[in-house]
Amino acid sequence: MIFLDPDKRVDLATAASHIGDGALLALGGGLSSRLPMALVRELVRQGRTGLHVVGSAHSMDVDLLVAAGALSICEESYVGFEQDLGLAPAYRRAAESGTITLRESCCVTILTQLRAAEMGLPFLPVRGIKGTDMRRLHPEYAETTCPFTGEVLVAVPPLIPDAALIHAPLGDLHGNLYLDKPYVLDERFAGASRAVIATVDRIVSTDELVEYGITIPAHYVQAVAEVPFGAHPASSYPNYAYDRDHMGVYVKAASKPESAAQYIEEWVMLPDGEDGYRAKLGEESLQRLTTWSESTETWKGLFA
Amino acid sequence: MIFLDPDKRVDLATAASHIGDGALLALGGGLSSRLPMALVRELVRQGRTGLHVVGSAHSMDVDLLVAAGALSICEESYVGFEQDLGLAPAYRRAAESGTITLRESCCVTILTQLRAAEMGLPFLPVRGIKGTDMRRLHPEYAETTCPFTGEVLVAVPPLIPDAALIHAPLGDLHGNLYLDKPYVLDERFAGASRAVIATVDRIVSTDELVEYGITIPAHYVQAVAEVPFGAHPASSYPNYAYDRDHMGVYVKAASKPESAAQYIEEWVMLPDGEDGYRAKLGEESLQRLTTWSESTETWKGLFA
Amino acid sequence: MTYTFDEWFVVTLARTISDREVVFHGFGSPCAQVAMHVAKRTHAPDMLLIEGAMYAVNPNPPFIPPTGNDSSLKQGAAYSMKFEEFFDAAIRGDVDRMFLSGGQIDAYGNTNVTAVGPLEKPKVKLGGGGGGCNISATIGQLTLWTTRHRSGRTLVDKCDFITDIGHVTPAGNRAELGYTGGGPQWMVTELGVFDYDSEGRARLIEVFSDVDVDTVREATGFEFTTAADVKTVASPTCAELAIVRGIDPLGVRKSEFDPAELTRTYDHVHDPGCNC
Amino acid sequence: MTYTFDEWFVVTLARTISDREVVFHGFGSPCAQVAMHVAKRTHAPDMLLIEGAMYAVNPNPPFIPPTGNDSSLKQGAAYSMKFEEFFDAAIRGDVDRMFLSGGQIDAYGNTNVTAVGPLEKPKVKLGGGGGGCNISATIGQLTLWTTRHRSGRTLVDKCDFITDIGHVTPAGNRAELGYTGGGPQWMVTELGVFDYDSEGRARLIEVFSDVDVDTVREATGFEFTTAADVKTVASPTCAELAIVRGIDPLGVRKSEFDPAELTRTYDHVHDPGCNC
Repeated sequence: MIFLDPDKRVDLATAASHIGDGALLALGGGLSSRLPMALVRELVRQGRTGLHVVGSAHSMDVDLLVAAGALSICEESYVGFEQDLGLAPAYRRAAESGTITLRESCCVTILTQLRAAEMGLPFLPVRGIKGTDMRRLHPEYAETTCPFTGEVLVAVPPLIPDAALIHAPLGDLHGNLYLDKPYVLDERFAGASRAVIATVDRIVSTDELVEYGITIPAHYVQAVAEVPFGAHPASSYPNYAYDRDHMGVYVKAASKPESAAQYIEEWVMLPDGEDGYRAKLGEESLQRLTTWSESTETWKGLFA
Repeated sequence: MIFLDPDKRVDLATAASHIGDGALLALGGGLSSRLPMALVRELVRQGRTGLHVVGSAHSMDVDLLVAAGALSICEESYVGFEQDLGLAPAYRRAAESGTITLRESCCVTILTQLRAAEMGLPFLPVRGIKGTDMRRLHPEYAETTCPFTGEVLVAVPPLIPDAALIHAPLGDLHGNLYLDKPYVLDERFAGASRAVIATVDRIVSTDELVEYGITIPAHYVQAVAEVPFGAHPASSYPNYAYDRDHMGVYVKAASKPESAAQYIEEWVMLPDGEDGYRAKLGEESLQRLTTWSESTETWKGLFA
Repeated sequence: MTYTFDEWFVVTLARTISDREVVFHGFGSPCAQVAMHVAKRTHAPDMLLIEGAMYAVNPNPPFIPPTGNDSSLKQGAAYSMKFEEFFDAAIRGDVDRMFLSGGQIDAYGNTNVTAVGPLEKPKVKLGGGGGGCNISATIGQLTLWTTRHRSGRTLVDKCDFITDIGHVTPAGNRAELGYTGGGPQWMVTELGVFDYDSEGRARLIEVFSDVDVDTVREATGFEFTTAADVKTVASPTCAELAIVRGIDPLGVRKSEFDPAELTRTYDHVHDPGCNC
Repeated sequence: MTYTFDEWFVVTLARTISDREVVFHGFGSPCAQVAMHVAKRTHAPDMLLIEGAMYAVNPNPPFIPPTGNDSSLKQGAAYSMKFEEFFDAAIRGDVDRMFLSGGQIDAYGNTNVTAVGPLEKPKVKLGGGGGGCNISATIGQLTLWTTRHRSGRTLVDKCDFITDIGHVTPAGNRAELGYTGGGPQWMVTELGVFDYDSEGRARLIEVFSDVDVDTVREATGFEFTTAADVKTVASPTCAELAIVRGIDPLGVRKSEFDPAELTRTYDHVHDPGCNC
């Protein structure tokens, strides 16, 4: 959809209030980069339930939603913490005990479904899938025969998220967003979704934003909230690197239901929300993540 | 296809030599902007015949190929000189006398066919076409039924140009290209075609090019030739505006077969090729087109 | 103060735009192009103006150039769409209005910009439809216009070729074709203004002050009904006229008209509601 | 000079790359990631190196970080692809080689990265396939690898779930499925190296110097043939070792291994052809 209000600035609570229980959400960024963590934490604070998430390879955003009991259906292509921190603890536990519905998908399939939505088409063919077991997870897929070659391909329906949650390093009051590559699926999410709900580390003037370059234009964006370190502990380059230590703290806590609940109590359910979160992390620890550009040694040192 | 040579620089004659008689060519740019005019002129000089061109809305590039007898099939969405200079004279004459095959298409249809090529798919559905007479020009189109909704849509095959002819204001020796918006279909041409054959006004260092931003990466580009004013009389911003006066000279000449032939003799079949072309235009007239950024009055004055 | 017909025509086109619409014009359409900027600067400040062949979003060009993709047309735009970004938006229904013209236009608003005469050997090979064919099916509303109504060859009983979709085609109406766009809403010609009746046929509702209904009927190749009370097209305000002149100092809009139409001149009657 | 097993393993992966190939690794694959940079800096200078989750083209990262999409991984790249740009290239056949691993791998090179045990109630929910499923069908050649062969649970007779395509699946072989990619060409494990026979089954061709064929057989859940002469995997050169250490100073590659494997240490024997 298209949003024409000249000023889209709202606070985080208002931004998150656009998301209802059971919403189909596209999660921006991926792995350790530009995860919409502030929005995820706010949705947990507001007690959202029954969420259905779609996207490519994600980590703590999905796992935290699972740990908080906010998520019902997971349609990401991967959820985990790579080789470094391993499997996603809460996600794994919920999947193995059947408390969430698994609709694991594949990058090209998701991309194709988003393209169908973006192109206004009721289906698109996709190459691959045949020969794998992915259709066991997706009984909704169908088949289509190429009218030119006779080849039978898998057909997929459009995927129209209710909202795309996107964190950007910079934005303006109209909702224009600058992203640093990789954009992952965020541009496609913007075109396919009913709305983009954005957080940005910093709101700047449109002139300054144009200097950086606009990746996602304002007309896709329903609301933009300025939340410094809004992707933490994921990265938001060029502003800050990811906080490997804090990711480790989370993964350790999430390994058991009790300590996961304690993490959420301690780091998410703070009465003063994101201000409290940043205060608890401490100025020094956050500033350290911004020093990546000083030298290779400094950058490397963040991950040692 | 992917081209890995670290140095793709060639002269214009060599660049054009990659195009054979009867080739299916995607023409970069559109209307009065970034037309691959130097390549078009060189193909005429080399006596190419039977060319099949595809693309969106074009003007003098197509008309000159028609006037020179180099073109057999036209699959653009529009050929003309807008309201300002009117219908395309040689194209119109050839179309009305049946000496070229008309396969006029529509932007979304061409885009969809290029996407099929880019996505490695044997067909794609397209919305529209039904109810129009476009299928009279395209008996190759078929139909496909959506397996989810039962809707019958037109199905189109992939369009895989033998080469995309793209003019860029700046490039580097590897073949990376910077384009100023509108990119029109050039990015899609790069992904869908067997090769990109590029001309650039100026070859710069990769570092300088990265400052501008790379629009089309080197691995799509088979050959890049430095040809100053290689889009003339089309524009190549930020370097130069279009030469409305020269477009007018061409359109007038093209209105009759004899004067069209004379234009080609006088402006294209020069023994020293593009050097001769620029010399004939004169330094002063070319430099004038670069003054657009000096003031609104200057810019407007170019078109008065 | 006097004004000329091209100015009135452009203002009339501008008034077919509502505020908060997403609006697009094609290339080679200077009247529609100027009209969009007039609307944006008067009654439709929050429209999303997508500039023709540039796909620039809400630009503020210093002047309208005689070509549709000169860089001047994206000046002041923070963002320009990619080609596919615009066309995808149009197909999925995110564009509310498009301006569309044609060498032939029938009663249902089907248009021909491909060829006059038999396709195999056209009498006139027109330029071609650009992107209109597909997106005429899905864009919210269409404002059709022509500056060649008086020729008698433009508003025809039957298009020799249907390039862009009106309300009803030989293959069926929009609902039967599965199209989500609303089709032609207005048609503005140098003689008057039409809307469309419940059967999708053009109906004359207004004429310009120097035109009568009989003139319109003589120039029109199809039968049409008229509104009970055919009014005179509302005059431009001096604010609108100033904006037309400011945005189009080169008079590019005039290139759409037969020279005779440009001699039509009117006295501006001061409107008390206008703060000129 | 001594070197450790993780270094030898990475160099062995690197040698599966030919010069002038377009090569990709997925995220969470530090061994493949380091291997690609080793190849690019040694025998394959003109390969097109596409950096995993960054889609950066020929970057020159100052170090390999412990996450696959840290910005350090695009340093020195003039260009980074978009997500769709990479995946389109992979599907249409413009990518020559991909590195692929799995929690389970069968004799035909089908891999499971989705779930061990019944899908409805998995014993272990693995992370998921990322993009491998579709593109394993169309990429030119696959280099499979695992660092968990010795566990006995990785190379299995039958995958509990097929996420990525090998040579033959229960639904047919690649030709029958209409897939253009060549499928698995090599499989490198911490015990040895396999190629694939004409029936698409893994065949042991090399073992590491501290491994014998029986050890491999005991750890493998499917029957396999061996080359007539099972050789020892070629040792790394000191140039290759220096590059491994230089590109991966944090030792991120080690995170793929059971700690016991990291204690495997070797003496470097000077090769007269090596200009160390």
